[in-house]
Amino acid sequence: MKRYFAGVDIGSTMTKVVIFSDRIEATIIGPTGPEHRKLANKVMEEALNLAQIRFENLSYIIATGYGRINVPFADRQITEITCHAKGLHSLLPTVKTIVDIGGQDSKGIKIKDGKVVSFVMNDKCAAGTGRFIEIMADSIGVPLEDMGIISLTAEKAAPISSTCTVFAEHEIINKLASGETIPNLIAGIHESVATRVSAMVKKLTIEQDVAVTGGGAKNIGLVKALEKKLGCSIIVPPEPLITGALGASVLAKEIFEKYEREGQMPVRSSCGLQEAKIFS
Amino acid sequence: MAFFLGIDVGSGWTKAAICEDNELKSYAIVPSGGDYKKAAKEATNLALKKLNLSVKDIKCTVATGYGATMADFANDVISDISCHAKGISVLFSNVRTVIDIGAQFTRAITIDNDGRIINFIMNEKCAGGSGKFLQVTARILHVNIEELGRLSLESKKPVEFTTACAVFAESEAISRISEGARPEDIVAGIHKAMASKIMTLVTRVGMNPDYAVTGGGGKDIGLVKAIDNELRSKAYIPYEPQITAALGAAIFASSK
Amino acid sequence: MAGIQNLKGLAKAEKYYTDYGTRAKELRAQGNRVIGYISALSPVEILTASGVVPFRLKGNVEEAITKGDAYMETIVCPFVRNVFDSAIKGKFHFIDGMVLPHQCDSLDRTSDIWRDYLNLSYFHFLNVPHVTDEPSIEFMKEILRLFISTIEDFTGNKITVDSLKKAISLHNENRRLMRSLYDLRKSNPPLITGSEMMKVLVAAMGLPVYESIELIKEIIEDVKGRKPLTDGQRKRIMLIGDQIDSVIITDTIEKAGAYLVMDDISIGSKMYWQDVDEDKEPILALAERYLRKLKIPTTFVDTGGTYEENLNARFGHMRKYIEEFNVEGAILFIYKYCDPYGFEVPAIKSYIEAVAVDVLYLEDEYSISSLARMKTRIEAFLEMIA
Amino acid sequence: MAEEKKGRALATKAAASIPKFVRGNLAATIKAKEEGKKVAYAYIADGQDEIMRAMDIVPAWGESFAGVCAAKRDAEKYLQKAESDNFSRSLCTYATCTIGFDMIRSELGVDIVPDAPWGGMGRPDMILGSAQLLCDPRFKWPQATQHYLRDVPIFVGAMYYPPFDPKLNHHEQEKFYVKYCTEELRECVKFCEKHTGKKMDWDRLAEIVELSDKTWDLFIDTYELRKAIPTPMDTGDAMNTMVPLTFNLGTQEAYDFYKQLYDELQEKVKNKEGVVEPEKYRLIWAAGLPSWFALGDFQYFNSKGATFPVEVTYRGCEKIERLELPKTSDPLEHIAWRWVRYWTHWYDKARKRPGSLPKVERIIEYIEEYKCDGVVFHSAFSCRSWHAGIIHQAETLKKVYKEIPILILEGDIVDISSYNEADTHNRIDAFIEAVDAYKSRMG
Ligand SMILES: Nc1ncnc2c1ncn2[C@@H]1O[C@H](COP(=O)(O)OP(=O)(O)O)[C@@H](O)[C@H]1O
Ligand SMILES: Nc1ncnc2c1ncn2[C@@H]1O[C@H](COP(=O)(O)OP(=O)(O)O)[C@@H](O)[C@H]1O
Ligand code: SF4
Ligand code: SF4
Ligand code: SF4
Repeated sequence: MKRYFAGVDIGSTMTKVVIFSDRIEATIIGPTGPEHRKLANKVMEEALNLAQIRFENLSYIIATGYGRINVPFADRQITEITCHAKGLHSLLPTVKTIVDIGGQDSKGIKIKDGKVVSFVMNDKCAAGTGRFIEIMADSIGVPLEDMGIISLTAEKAAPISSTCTVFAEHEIINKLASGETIPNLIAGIHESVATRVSAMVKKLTIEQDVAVTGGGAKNIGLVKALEKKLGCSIIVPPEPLITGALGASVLAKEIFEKYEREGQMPVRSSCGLQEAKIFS
Repeated sequence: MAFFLGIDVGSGWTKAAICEDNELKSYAIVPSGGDYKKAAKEATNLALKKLNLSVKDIKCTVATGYGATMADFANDVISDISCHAKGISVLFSNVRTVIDIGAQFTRAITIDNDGRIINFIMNEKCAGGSGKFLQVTARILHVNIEELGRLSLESKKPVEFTTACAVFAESEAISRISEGARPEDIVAGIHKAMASKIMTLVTRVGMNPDYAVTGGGGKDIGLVKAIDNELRSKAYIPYEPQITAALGAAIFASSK
Repeated sequence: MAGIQNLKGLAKAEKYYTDYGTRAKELRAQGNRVIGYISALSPVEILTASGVVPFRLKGNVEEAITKGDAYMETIVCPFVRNVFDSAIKGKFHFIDGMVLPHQCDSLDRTSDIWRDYLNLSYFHFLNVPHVTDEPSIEFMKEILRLFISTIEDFTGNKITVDSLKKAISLHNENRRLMRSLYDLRKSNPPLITGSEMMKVLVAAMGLPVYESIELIKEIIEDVKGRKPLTDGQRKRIMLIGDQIDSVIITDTIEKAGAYLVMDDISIGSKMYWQDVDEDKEPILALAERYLRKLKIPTTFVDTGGTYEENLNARFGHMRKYIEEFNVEGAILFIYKYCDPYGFEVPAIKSYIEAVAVDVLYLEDEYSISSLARMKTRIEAFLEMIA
Repeated sequence: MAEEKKGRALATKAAASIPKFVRGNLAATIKAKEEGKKVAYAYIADGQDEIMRAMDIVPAWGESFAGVCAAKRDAEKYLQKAESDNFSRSLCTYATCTIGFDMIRSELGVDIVPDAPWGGMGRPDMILGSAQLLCDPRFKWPQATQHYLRDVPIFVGAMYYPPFDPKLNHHEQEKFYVKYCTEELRECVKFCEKHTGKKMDWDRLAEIVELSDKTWDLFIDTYELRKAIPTPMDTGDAMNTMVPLTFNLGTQEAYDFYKQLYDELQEKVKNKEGVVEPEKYRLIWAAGLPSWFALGDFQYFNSKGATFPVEVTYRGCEKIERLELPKTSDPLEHIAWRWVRYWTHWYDKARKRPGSLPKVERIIEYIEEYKCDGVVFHSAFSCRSWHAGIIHQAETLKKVYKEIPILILEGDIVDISSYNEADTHNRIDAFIEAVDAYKSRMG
């Protein structure tokens, strides 16, 4: 009988689910959003439908991400740092340094044999996160998905002097009004984020290969800007958003099998597929 | 008979005020958007229209605010801190401390009896605690910014906010809502957090029992009440706090 | 308040921790004088000898700074700002005075502010040197004498050689007992949790020394006979930093699935590991303890030998802790704007990593505002070393 | 201090010759090796200048080099390097800038670091740090540097002075403070002797100390010419002309420089030649190291008709007679007295005005003597030493003296990332308006 495992990654912006057996059976990406925060169960249902299995078929479930506590039906919580490392290693075993750019956090992770050896994380300021890019995209009226492509046509990145997201937003609107081109502006936005992220990631002695995960990796312009700042090429996995959830599902499998080897039964959550009632 | 124009090109809103003999005759408020030049023209035209005047009737114009230099039709530029001071002094001659809450910047100004600056202080590199908070809050609660004040007054148990970042305050507020916090408690929490930041500025610049709250934030009675609580006194509030600097600029224009 | 008298041991410590200052308040109401102090660099023996109640000032990580910033720049370390904020809000209304030692720029450069805005009847800035050579010991003695004379003037009580010796031996006893309590963390699993220990440490620093001695004795009795609560499968962690004084951080570490078994923090082992030599002339003995024995980054240590020797002189005690307490991971928690600790982060980190113990470096505020982030980092660290 | 990107126009010819001094000091640290001289990392105002000069030790000033990097807007690479080994961004950026520089030096395994502004500093043979009432980085920075230059020995001496306490009599404490300083200076001499293999020439030291005294006096005489209305030189220049006093104390070049400056200013005063025409506002730079990357801001003040005839920063000396130094034949003891009294000579004055502070007394004296209408402070986020306590000074000034307009600019000395020119100019505009109002109020 085939065994199924699930990883649920509740990010600040996106909720991701991966169902895994010995390969990826289903992946779902949905917004986290205000109401969705407690609705990890709904996203999970979607994933189950896609994989055409039932909740009872899942042998072990791991939740990760900043809202990992809000998944009552998860059997265990593991931080996104460990999960990203695991997920990425399962896809690209040569990678030693991961840069993760999420909605609220940016991180640098060093891995060896799929295990974390050190990591860094940004402090509580929106500058240098995916949120910064979202806000800027919104205020210049360019869809987030197009930011990357458009910035590649820039002649020269327009420098943005404010670090604060709020100030930078005004600065950009003004620059736009005074005739700066949109591609140049977007390139400037990417550069601003890349500068902050690279300064942080450089605290880890960077070893190649370097990969980028999280939503930021979907932005080719940002990836290019990062490559310039870090002075090396960067690998982008095929679906960077799901790296954390994938890692969680792989870990679910590993942990389950370890229990099995030791002849023990894993402790499982007593909650069914229900809404979250406690929050963090 | 002569008319004078003050134009305040703020980072969020552009305000125009027209005076005759130091008396406010008309005003207009429009969003600044990206194009400050356009906003300045728009606000001016709106204010003129209310009086059935045209640009030619304006004898002198003073521009102020974040984008003042973009109002290229003005005869002079004066900093918005001076203009706030001037504007308040014609409205309330006894006020000695002005708290201006704009979209990005919050400042505290002390003024002398001629409405000139003695001292001022403003937030620096971080927009934590600025008027931006109010905009963000209104947006996520799906209410008009005008309603925040009233809502806040209904609160019995303001939410304690842990983040000072104007951007992450949004996510925090959203989480609180989904945990079941009441909208009024969220607003009151935001107001409290802002008031305590503002309190720091005021203490540093010099507190005076006769103080006024100006700028867009002055329109928010909840915020004003939170400030009053912190300062243990009662603020003077102009009829239209947001145009205080524009009014001051118009007064300056009259004396040119 | 009547209830407290009936509490014993850990329950009492818990109460003193939660209502920090209760006992000092009571003692003040009974006519005692209370003198506040900051940092492990303040010679509490002298306060005890002068008959006042020494009371270590602490901030509250759960409370945002709302008043202090009007007086003190935000470039001062967040711990100092938070304590000052508490003070200016009147949280320490029961202290008669305070002594502020010259530990670091954040304290030294704000001493005028403490003095001028708190309006205490007694205030003394203790100008401790940063170097440890012979002239510095002589100077330190002068500084201690000056401190003694100001506190004598304030209380009207003379500090005699005898009273000083008595105070020294009481504090030594207090330190010895606290170390025995620490010993109970050596077993696996430890008999006392990191959060319990944090409560004891905080409780003790708000008590007169004889009460602290009683309290620690009771707690040792409480704890000694305990049965280990868990399976001993968790990682053993040491916490390093300056002024960490809240169970929120120890809880975060332990709830993430670790044992907090040792510390090198200002209210912890730094306070209790070195005794004052009772065989020497008391002022000299005090000078030597606070200048040469105490392990803090603000006393410059140089052996004149190789860099490795210097590192051993500076951080060797941490290596000992690691061995004695079987430490498997270290968390180095440093506040922003702290120059003394900030400049040694790379050195400490590489020194500890050289003995094959991983280090998590956290730079943060003295505030729970970023608790969620801190949790994630600590959990990830534990997963990393698992 | 150094030339910067935009090339600030300097009012005096003397100031324009400063880059030569700075380059010369840096070049000396590189040439020293060929000349068989020892190089020491040194820090300003440590009282050790004259000992170094008397023993032919070439000082390499980290503060100067970091200032050059900042002025050339080329510090970021070093700051980032230091940050990459977990040095916080909140630490003194003079320190992190040079630590980053030394990290690169050690990584490349070279004595001379390529691509360094103005050639960089030579590799030190020793580090002469200082633990004093002045700043933590002065002894933590050497330690941190040693982490990358492991064979370089460090000496840290203490130069303490009695802290101000209105209730205590500092005169009683001065004695043991001076004794301590003197002994620490003697330790410094011992250390230098050990690491240079030379003996101290005490007569030479005495001569150098005398030259320093003369330089202090001449410096003050020169700067006092700036009391003239309009002032012939302002702080924008002084951030350059401080170099010989700060980095070349005890040398004939330093003395000669001020002689030249003295003559130039005297000439200007005679011709009523001011920094700006007309001089509308006179301001005091009351505390804070400048943002080296934005010295152009002084010109922005000038463009508004404002000048700074006086500053507290880098006025690291005083008329010797004013200090009433006790006679001594020991040059080290003389240095110690000069240092201690440099601080304490304001104390009696401060005690007479209840609630005042020595630092505030100094500001008040300058405001009166240099006829200032406004006060500007700069608060650099990475240095607590000079910049924590500024709010308190400003408050005290208002309380014990008068409601004079005060501007506190926030920025940094080296780290440009938080600087915003438009914002700063905006603030200056409003401040000048406040000063204008103040002047008309005062009549
Ligand atoms: N298609 C896309 N193109 C560019 N950026 C994207 C895209 N999708 C998501 N992002 C970015 O990714 C971020 C969310 O990334 P994610 O890793 O899911 O973060 P979290 O885990 O915090 O929710 C958003 O802030 C956004 O900036
Ligand atoms: N009706 C209102 N009620 C409450 N707050 C308001 C209202 N209108 C505007 N604001 C607040 O005022 C701010 C804008 O104030 P304003 O003084 O115009 O700033 P600026 O001059 O920087 O554009 C907005 O950010 C918003 O927070
Ligand atoms: S600087 Fe801006 S983005 Fe950063 S914390 Fe402050 S408000 Fe948030
Ligand atoms: S944390 Fe650092 S700066 Fe703060 S009091 Fe301690 S040593 Fe001083
Ligand atoms: S005084 Fe300030 S700038 Fe100078 S070394 Fe010390 S901390 Fe750095």
